[in-house]
Amino acid sequence: MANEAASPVCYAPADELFACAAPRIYMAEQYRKDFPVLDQKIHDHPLVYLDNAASAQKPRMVMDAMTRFMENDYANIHRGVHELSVRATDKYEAVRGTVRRFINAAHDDEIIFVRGATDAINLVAASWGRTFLKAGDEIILTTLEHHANIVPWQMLRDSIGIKLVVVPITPEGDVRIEDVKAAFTSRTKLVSVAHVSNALGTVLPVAEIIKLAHEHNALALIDGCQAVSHMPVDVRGLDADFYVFSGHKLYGPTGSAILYDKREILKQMPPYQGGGDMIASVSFKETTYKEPPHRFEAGTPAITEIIGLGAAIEYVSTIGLNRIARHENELLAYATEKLRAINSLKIIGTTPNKAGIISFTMEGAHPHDIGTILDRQGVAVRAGHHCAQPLMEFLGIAATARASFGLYNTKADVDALVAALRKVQEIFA
Amino acid sequence: MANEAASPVCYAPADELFACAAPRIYMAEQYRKDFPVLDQKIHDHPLVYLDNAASAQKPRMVMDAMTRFMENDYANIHRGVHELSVRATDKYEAVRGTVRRFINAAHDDEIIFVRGATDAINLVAASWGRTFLKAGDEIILTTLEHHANIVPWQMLRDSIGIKLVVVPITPEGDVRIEDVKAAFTSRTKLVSVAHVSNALGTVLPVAEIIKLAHEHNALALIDGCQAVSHMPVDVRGLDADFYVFSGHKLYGPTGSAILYDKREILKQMPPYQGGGDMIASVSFKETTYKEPPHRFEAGTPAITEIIGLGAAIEYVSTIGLNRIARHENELLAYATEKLRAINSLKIIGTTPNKAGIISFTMEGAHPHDIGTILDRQGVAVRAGHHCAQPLMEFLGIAATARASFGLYNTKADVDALVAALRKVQEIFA
Amino acid sequence: MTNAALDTDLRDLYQDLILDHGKHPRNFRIAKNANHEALGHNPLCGDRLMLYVTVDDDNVVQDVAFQGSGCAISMASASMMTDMLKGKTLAEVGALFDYMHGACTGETVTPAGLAEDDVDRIKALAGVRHYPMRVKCATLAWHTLQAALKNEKKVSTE
Amino acid sequence: MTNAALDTDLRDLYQDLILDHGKHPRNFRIAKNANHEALGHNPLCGDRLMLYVTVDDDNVVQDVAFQGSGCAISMASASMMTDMLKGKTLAEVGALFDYMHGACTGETVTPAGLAEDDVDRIKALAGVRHYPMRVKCATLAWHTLQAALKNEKKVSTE
Ligand SMILES: Cc1ncc(COP(=O)(O)O)c(C=O)c1O
Ligand SMILES: Cc1ncc(COP(=O)(O)O)c(C=O)c1O
Repeated sequence: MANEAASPVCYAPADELFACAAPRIYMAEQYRKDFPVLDQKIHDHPLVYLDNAASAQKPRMVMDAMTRFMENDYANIHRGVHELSVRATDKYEAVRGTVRRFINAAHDDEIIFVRGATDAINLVAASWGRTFLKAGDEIILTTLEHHANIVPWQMLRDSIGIKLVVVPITPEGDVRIEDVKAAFTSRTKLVSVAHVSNALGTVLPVAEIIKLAHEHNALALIDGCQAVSHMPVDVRGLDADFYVFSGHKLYGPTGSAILYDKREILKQMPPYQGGGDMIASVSFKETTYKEPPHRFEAGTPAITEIIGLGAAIEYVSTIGLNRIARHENELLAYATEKLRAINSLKIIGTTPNKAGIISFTMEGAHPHDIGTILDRQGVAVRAGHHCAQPLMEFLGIAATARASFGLYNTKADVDALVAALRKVQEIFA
Repeated sequence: MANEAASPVCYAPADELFACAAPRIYMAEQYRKDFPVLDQKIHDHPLVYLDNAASAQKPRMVMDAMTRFMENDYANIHRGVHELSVRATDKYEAVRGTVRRFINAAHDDEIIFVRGATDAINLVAASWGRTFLKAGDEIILTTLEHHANIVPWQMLRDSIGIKLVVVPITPEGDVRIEDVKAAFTSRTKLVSVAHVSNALGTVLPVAEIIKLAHEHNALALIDGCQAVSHMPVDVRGLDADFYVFSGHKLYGPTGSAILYDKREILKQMPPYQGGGDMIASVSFKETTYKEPPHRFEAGTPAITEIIGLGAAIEYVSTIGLNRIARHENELLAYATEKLRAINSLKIIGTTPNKAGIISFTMEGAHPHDIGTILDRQGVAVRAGHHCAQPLMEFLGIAATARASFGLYNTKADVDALVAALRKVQEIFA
Repeated sequence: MTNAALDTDLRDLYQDLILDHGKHPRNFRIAKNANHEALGHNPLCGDRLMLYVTVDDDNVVQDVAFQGSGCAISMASASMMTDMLKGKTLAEVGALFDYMHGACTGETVTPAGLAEDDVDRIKALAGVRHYPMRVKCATLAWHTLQAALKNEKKVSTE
Repeated sequence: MTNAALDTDLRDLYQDLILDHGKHPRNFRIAKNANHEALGHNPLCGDRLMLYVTVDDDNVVQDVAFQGSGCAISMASASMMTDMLKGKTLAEVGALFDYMHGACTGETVTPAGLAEDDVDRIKALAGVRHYPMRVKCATLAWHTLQAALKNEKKVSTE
């Protein structure tokens, strides 16, 4: 996958907006200026933001799209005949098309707007899970899943008695397709796995996993939170049944996220939340629901944020996901080499199948101490369990420090990280 | 309630931010300039925005707060040791205090940040409802509820067999306390009612209703969506158990909303959604949850939007809810008088207990035709069932046209509405 | 917009023919013996109409009736449609539907082979094309017709 | 910030005393016969420590021990705390807690009646007050102590 992502082939559909020139030279500096937050000092040092896997910064264009919308076109959607409501509805609904093209879905109505990836997985667990699963049915997960892809299934397990089957990872942090294969039984109904691990950066062989799922008459949910910002994603190419991601990790606003859900499956799913805008008719005796996607968007949605997400997708698409992938993979290779040279440092997750995330520990220095010392030098990394406690337990560590790259990071950022890590060594010598 | 709201007594706590001078003269014009969207023409007519009950426009200050946050302090919250994450977490958590003061709650941890009022009611229905209710238990609603306060309870009814008891309204649109009293039985566990009807503008006697509920050992949920922007709200004074409202109707961003939930009740509620940030520890065997409020905020919340909601609350608090209430009540009285003078027009909801909302029908002209003709003259009203189909059925009408006021509306706006309605009369003469 | 321009603009939608049909809908009755029927519903507006169509063995529409409630546009559209359909073959009905659909969405479909009278009526309805939120009001009856002829019992436009 | 200023700044938190206790925690063992124990947990960092306290009939702390894992600050704080507590009465422990809490949150509490040695150690820990995210690391052991003495089995700081 990493190789595929790095190839210069133009992935984007031949559509003006998404045209990508894929020139050979990537100038992260050229994009840095789009992100006002990057231009500041932290404790008197220039900010080096390497916490993109937790959340990405927002380009001026996204903020402007939101402000412009609120300045010019804002109104509640769907229910109004007046001009502002028409404009707001049109702009909101148009983002479905933007998202569809971005992930190469077949239909706009397969795109559900939700609050976060967490919300999306809870929706699937509650709506699809409670409808189609019964006691004894099995869901396959892997050891490296984010809590968002564990806890909703545990809650479902505790409520209806399904079984969770966990595929272990290799010491390098890979999920081997043989191990996934071995996890299937006749009761397997769903495989729910990350596309890219937020803790280790591992790119999972999701196309093969989905194929296996379908061969076993099971469905596949892909948690794409860490994939969509790092590489082109093609849900139809993958044949994913559900694909989820959050807007805020894709340079978009908080409060916006996508659940892609195949039309035939969506049609059979009962609503998750009840309220306005998802009903066809309500009486105290009987209520009927709208067709998807609206059935799953109860109440006033995050209208402005969805407009912002549309802008973020336009932004990354204009740069081109292939170029971003190549750039980040270069950074990853460079950082890996530099970090390897620090003798007290251990990279956690050494598979070559990685996207712009690098986790590590240091002898004698706890990740939180690393985080604090780096912060005092302007370098923002994350330290902790990365919402992947079962993975940490599996690895026998309490936490890691994690640097994760965005399209605006540079080799100079990596150099600053390395210099800051030397200070950690010095203090904990 | 309308009288109380209109009184010049300063409600706000003696706290700088919330100090209110309550001068006698209210200058809506002075606040109009804070709302850039108002300054535009629709079909060559100046925009007259009277669709505030569907969603309110955003003051410059709210947009700026969001943009400034994204420009300077943005990061994911709670899990980071670096400076931006600390700043973002502090700002996000500080809004709990802002909301607490705004509705006079006792503790910050009684304030849960959710996606919308719809989300809030679904949360209570799923978490509290499934834990504390069993087949045969009863929930009291009224005929005038918004679908958001009907459908979640119907879904719960269909899943666990509770009973919904509906209190009828008077022809004037009032909910009489005798009628509520008559609805209680020994099985009543919850009363869930609107504070202000979004369709008619009726202010319900919620303090008395809550008292009745408590006398019957039942809890009370108040849907405050249409109240918080129109009058001071004091959840402790009311003794509400749950109080919900959406940010977007309070001049704040979409995607932000509040569930106020009494500490003792909240403590007993299991989580609603599972994911990151709401857990204490996760293993595949057993997962433990954080204490409220975080237990109910799974995944990355709408960080920027909550910051924006905080700014919106500061904005309205600086003006003063008492002043806004007095101003809107004046507009309502003025509009009522003017609309009464149109002979083919019928006001729906004639109780004097109303907050800034006025619903009406016109002889021979369907509300959607009214809406279209008004829109062509720059006047934005809503036409339809207002997500209150049972109410419409009760009233024997399919829809109404609705004008709803915000703090920036003026008598000139009402005059424009009246002039535009004359054109409807002309066309449908 | 001047008052005169406004009038012209609104009169484009609310033509006398529309207002007349809206106020006095033709064929507004239940037809129990119809061999096709369907319920049309626009959840946005709450417009609802029950359509009854009787088609004989030669595929000729013998009777069309409707009942329901809704805005002037949807009622007028239903009323005018019922007036137009009687005596037409199903092929002619299909051609009329296509022309109507095109006219309301702003496509240019040539009214080849259609009666002048029908074309005029549809042109009157086509005023909605400048009112995007109202297009569904004008087309509800026609979509309900399609559903009825396909023996689908319910149709909902969104 | 110059390199020297940075060093001073970081050395304020990572003083030699802290680093030493962090690396070589004292009283790091299980004490099965303790009459008070509690598990402290900071979900943010994943720091965890099990604290064992033996208090005799005269309300004097006879033994304190702990085991766990965490950052340098939380381990050093626990280690230094165990060193300080032995031989103190519960009243003295309370005074120490108050002083510690004040020092870490930036309040000024006078160390009235405390041993000079204890005050120095607590001042070393109080470097965290300029690191808001790390205050809980320094206070975890102390909150766990309180829980143990109140016979609460678990405490979680957030
Ligand atoms: C009284 C009332 N309750 C609930 C809601 C639902 O709020 P939201 O759509 O923001 O979830 C609304 C607004 O539409 C309302 O007016
Ligand atoms: C792999 C993965 N899955 C799920 C999530 C949850 O996303 P959110 O917190 O936006 O709901 C995240 C981000 O924290 C993630 O990295």
